[in-house]
Amino acid sequence: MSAGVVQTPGEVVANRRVGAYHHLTVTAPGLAELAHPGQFAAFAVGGETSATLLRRCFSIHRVRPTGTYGGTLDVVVAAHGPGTQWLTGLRTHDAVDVVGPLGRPFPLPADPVPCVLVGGGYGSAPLFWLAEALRERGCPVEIVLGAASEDRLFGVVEARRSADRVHVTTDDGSAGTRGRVTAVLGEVLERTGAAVAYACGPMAMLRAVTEVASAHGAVAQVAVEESMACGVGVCMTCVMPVTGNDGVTRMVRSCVEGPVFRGDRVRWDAFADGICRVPDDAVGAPRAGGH
Amino acid sequence: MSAGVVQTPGEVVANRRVGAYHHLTVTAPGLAELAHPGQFAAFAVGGETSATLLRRCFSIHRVRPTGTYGGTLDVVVAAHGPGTQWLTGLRTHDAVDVVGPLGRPFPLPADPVPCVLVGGGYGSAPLFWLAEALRERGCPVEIVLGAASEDRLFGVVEARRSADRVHVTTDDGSAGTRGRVTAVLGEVLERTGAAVAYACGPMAMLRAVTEVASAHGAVAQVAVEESMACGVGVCMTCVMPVTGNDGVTRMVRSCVEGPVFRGDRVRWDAFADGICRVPDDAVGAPRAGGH
Amino acid sequence: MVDMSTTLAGTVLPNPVMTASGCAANGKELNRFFPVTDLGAFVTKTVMLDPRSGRPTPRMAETSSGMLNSIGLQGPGIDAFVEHDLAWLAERGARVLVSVAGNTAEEFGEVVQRLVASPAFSCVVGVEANISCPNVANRGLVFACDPVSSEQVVRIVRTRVPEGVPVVAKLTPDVTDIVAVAEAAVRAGADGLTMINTLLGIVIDTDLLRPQLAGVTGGLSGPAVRPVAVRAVWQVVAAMREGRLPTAPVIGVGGVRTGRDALELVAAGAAAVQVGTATFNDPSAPRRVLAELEAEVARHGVDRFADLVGIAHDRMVRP
Amino acid sequence: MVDMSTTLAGTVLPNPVMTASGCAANGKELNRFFPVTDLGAFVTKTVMLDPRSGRPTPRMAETSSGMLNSIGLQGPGIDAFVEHDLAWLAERGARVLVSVAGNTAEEFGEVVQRLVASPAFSCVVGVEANISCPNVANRGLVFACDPVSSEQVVRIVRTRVPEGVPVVAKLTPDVTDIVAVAEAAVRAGADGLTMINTLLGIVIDTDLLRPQLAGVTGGLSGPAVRPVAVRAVWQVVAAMREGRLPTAPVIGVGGVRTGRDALELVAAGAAAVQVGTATFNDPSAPRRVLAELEAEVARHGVDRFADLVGIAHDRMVRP
Ligand SMILES: Cc1cc2nc3c(=O)[nH]c(=O)nc-3n(C[C@H](O)[C@H](O)[C@H](O)COP(=O)(O)OP(=O)(O)OC[C@H]3O[C@@H](n4cnc5c(N)ncnc54)[C@H](O)[C@@H]3O)c2cc1C
Ligand SMILES: Cc1cc2nc3c(=O)[nH]c(=O)nc-3n(C[C@H](O)[C@H](O)[C@H](O)COP(=O)(O)OP(=O)(O)OC[C@H]3O[C@@H](n4cnc5c(N)ncnc54)[C@H](O)[C@@H]3O)c2cc1C
Ligand SMILES: Cc1cc2nc3c(=O)[nH]c(=O)nc-3n(C[C@H](O)[C@H](O)[C@H](O)COP(=O)(O)O)c2cc1C
Ligand SMILES: Cc1cc2nc3c(=O)[nH]c(=O)nc-3n(C[C@H](O)[C@H](O)[C@H](O)COP(=O)(O)O)c2cc1C
Ligand code: FES
Ligand code: FES
Repeated sequence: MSAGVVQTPGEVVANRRVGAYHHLTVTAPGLAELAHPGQFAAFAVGGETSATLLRRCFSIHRVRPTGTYGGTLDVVVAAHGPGTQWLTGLRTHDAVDVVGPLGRPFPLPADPVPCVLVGGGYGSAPLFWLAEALRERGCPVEIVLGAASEDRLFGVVEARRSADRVHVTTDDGSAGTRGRVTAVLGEVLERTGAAVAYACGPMAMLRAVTEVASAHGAVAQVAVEESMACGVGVCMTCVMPVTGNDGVTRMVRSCVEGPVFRGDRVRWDAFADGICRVPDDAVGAPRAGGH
Repeated sequence: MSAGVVQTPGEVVANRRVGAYHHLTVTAPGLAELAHPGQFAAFAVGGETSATLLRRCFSIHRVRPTGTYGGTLDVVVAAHGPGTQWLTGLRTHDAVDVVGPLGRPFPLPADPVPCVLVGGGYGSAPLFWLAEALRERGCPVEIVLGAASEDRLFGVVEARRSADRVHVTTDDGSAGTRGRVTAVLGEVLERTGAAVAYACGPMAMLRAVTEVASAHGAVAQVAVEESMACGVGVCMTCVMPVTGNDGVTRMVRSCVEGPVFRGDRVRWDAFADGICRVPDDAVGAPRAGGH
Repeated sequence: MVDMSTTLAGTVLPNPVMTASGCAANGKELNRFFPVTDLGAFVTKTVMLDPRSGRPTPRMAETSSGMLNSIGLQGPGIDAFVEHDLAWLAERGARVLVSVAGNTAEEFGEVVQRLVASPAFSCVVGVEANISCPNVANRGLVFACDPVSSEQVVRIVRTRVPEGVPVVAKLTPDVTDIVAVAEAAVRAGADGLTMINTLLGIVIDTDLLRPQLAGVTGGLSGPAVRPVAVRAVWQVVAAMREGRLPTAPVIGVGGVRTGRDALELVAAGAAAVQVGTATFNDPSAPRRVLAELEAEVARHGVDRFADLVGIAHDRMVRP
Repeated sequence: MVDMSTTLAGTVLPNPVMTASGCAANGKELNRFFPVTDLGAFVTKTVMLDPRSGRPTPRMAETSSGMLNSIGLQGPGIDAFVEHDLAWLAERGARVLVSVAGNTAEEFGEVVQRLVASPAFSCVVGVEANISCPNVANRGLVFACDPVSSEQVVRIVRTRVPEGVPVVAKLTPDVTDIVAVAEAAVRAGADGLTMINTLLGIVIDTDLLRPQLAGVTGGLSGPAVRPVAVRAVWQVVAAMREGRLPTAPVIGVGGVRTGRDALELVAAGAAAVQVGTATFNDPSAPRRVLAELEAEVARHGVDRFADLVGIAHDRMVRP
């Protein structure tokens, strides 16, 4: 909770289309200095007369602590609903309020162990920065990027710069291996003898990465994406069941205790049909006959 | 009700600051051909995620039926609340939805009688166009422009182009005669022998103009500014008590039966304390003991 | 091609989109923007027995994603209404849902009687009893706030409207238990229910430090209230599905601005949808919502609009 | 310099701005954005007797100018709360309004008893009884929907809280007659009232065609509901001014995003104001609203905030 965070009236420096996404650079003085890979930032959307009150959260793709603009932040945004449409429609010099960095970053290994990074769609956005941090510590890094189709892959070129080897998969075979990231992940983990698999992407992918990693004796560190109203820990909308060191499952806030969790601690069994139930053994779970 | 009206997705061609106001030009194909002086247009504000649902109404300052943009509309906007702030913040090429022309225009005299036009603040916006229409019919035209201070006068130069003589008053004396428009109006009516006094501006001014005009045997035609939710006649928020040809007072919609009314038909006695009461003799007025 | 028709208590309408009472006047004004005959039905401004001037102004205040209004049921009275407004709608071939009200239950009956007697009655596809208005006989308490008053009005109206012409009761959300009021209305003979009327609200003018509306309170409408409308429709339809009250079609209203908004009410159980405040933002809104709703139905791959009515009750994930 | 202090049933607070229960967790998170001790009081997340996991997710849906939430009163239970959360707030010197709830009236009493017994109780400037929660003993009907249940809870809570520490009851707007519930609470000993809690709403996911919240219904909050909050405060304060119920201070909550919004509630009669959902938009919102409200008071040329409380009742133009 003591981790530094700033709220800053940012200004759009650049908004570039990249495949199916928009790569936004905004000024965020003070934020860059505090951020670590895996953390996210929350953007207010819609301007002063906006009916969309809630912030939109995005993984931090990059930060530049100094330069012409005195600190900038990059995020990769997929236009989806009204908030992301507004953001991707921003022009240079437009104002956008940013809060960050938020959440817990990817934990870095103490030793220079081999690592595999897995990104699904825009989920790759935080990985290149992470890869650089890992390589600085001497960790060999391979990256697996997957997406539905080629235009939804993000950062293949950047990946090649920041990793020792890059593997690409697409569901439709429009680039790389046809299939899901798990089609290649086992082989990569096996060959590299990776100790950690870092992943960011859709929940189903995170679950699959966790399973494959466990099967290969690697620890999965996954950055989840739960629906968030506040992003700063005050609303309790973003909870999910996670088992603690004490073996007890609690509904924890993914915005402050996550978004990065150890994959084998997440109670994947609770997720089904787009709903996450409260496991019966969770602390404070409803008892038969009501609470 | 058969009068033509269009709803058109306009685009900002220009947004210039003029004194305390913003002079906006937007494309409005089809609207220009239908418009007459005294009518107004209703602008949607705030964009797609807007929490400000209601349109904002503005007197039509000018129309250009053809040209590079295929028909444009000019309005003069005073930044006040969220809607007008949004409008005055628009940049070239921004989109803004416009409905118009709305309401009844200033009635033009059949004969070439002398006319005096009175504008308070941005209320002068529709008058220059009116002046030209009157002069085309051979009416001698003088214009009186009043405002609180010089920066709140609109169109003094334009007035000189479109009228035979222009009189300026300001409350603080920063331009022209110190005082209200009524400080000079009597003399102008007297000298010109005007048959009609056209006026647009704050309610208090319209009332005063009506009184002075009546005293000088001129008919006042006033364009009122009531708070409007729809502008097109469907909500009944914009009503005011007006006496008809039959001598009966009704609560009529100023957006469709106005905004131009004969000043002596408006029940000014009903307006006080920022509220307009229903006169006891109005059709359907609450009877003692409730409706 | 999607079949957009819907059936309201035996009356088949070509499509489920309507205007909302008081948000579309009586047709002439909107007809400048689109043919009002395109709509499933045109809902008229609530008409009472005598002409009414309505309330003093200001009558409106903009609010976040909504507005307050305090019109006070201004209108020409039933006689002038049938002679001018209803006749105009009939001439054009519109299907009309006539909204009526009275200061007392008996006055509702009188209004309906004159309506039924009018030559233009042939265009009337239903009568909407706006029971969300004050009952002079009961300290001005809104009829629909009380199951007993609601029942009284509906019973009288149902008696005076010819069989085969549906009577729908329009409810207020400002109650502790809307299912109880719905039940009273249906048991009294209502063939359908319209939900919701506006929520009671106040806006203070922070410059003058007094209520912005001359009438102090007003009705809150617009997208701001949509979740309340969806909830009201859901609760009443759920109770019908559980057999707690007789089944009757529901007309959803409250905050509809887009086809998706309309679909929310439909999936919650509304067989028809009214577009109110959104019309002030976009005078073509009712027609546009129809087109958008049609596209939504097609997007969901069903052939008939009717297949989506209440679907969210079936698709709901039971924990 | 404006005197921003306000008095709640004998307790003087340096200013009238508070967090809203459940919109600020228990202090640590917001303290990263501004010192929570700057606020008149910090209102904690409603705490119950036992730890509670809350509801399944999705727990939220954005709505026009608002949101729905269905958290289900997730929390650590009163024992952990006083040990960790309240202790932290006490250490920092915050003035704390503790929000409590129970599944039964008796459970409310039990929670309060443990709260009062805790060493950190010294920082408590009041207890807010969140009676807008389901009463297990009464078919899950929300306590505040029923004057009798409301009375029962308030009576027990008032008995167990030491004299001199105010008890305020937090009411739901989802009732036909909020003045009746307010009256029940005040007559049962409530020293003040907080209005309003959320409105019951539903959002349908138009892709999945089912309720967006796993728990189906949720509470509507945010600027969308402000006119309803202002109306509730106005009605209850008007009734107090007319002597229809004993006078007690009102804490206004619902849709406050700016100092002007806060002033609306104040002019309608609120002696203090809570900032809830706006905090999700701007984590500094409670502190910013305080600064803006102070500027508003100064703009109106009065020296004391207290002079504006209820002023709209005096300034209202009587027709
Ligand atoms: C930690 C984190 C990191 C993310 N990183 C990225 C990223 O790098 N690039 C990217 O394109 N998207 C990212 N997302 C998802 C992004 O936040 C949502 O796509 C976006 O909020 C949707 O907003 P909208 O206006 O398009 O949709 P709407 O459906 O209108 O959103 C309505 C509300 O739901 C919330 N919401 C909806 N979907 C999501 C979601 N998937 N996750 C969280 N909140 C949601 C919104 O914040 C908003 O409050 C991330 C989400 C989280 C939680
Ligand atoms: C026929 C007519 C012609 C007008 N011509 C001009 C003009 O040429 N230039 C100009 O600057 N202004 C003009 N106005 C006033 C202008 O419409 C308002 O200033 C504007 O709507 C205020 O919007 P806002 O967002 O600033 O204020 P807000 O107070 O946020 O507006 C809230 C709501 O109240 C309505 N409203 C508030 N004030 C007025 C008002 N005075 N008249 C009508 N509706 C109001 C708005 O339309 C909106 O629906 C005219 C008004 C009318 C009715
Ligand atoms: C200006 C205005 C006037 C209204 N007048 C009536 C009316 O006369 N009769 C009625 O039953 N409802 C009336 N309503 C309520 C609407 O019909 C509708 O129930 C409500 O506004 C909610 O729908 P909306 O959010 O789409 O506007 C009125 C609403 C508005 C905004
Ligand atoms: C996410 C969320 C959680 C809430 N939790 C509680 C709660 O635990 N106890 C309570 O009394 N009110 C709770 N509320 C209601 C708020 O305290 C407040 O009464 C309501 O949201 C209206 O104010 P607002 O519009 O400023 O948010 C909650 C509201 C939200 C949005
Ligand atoms: S998003 Fe609000 S607590 Fe996590
Ligand atoms: S503004 Fe709606 S009727 Fe005139």
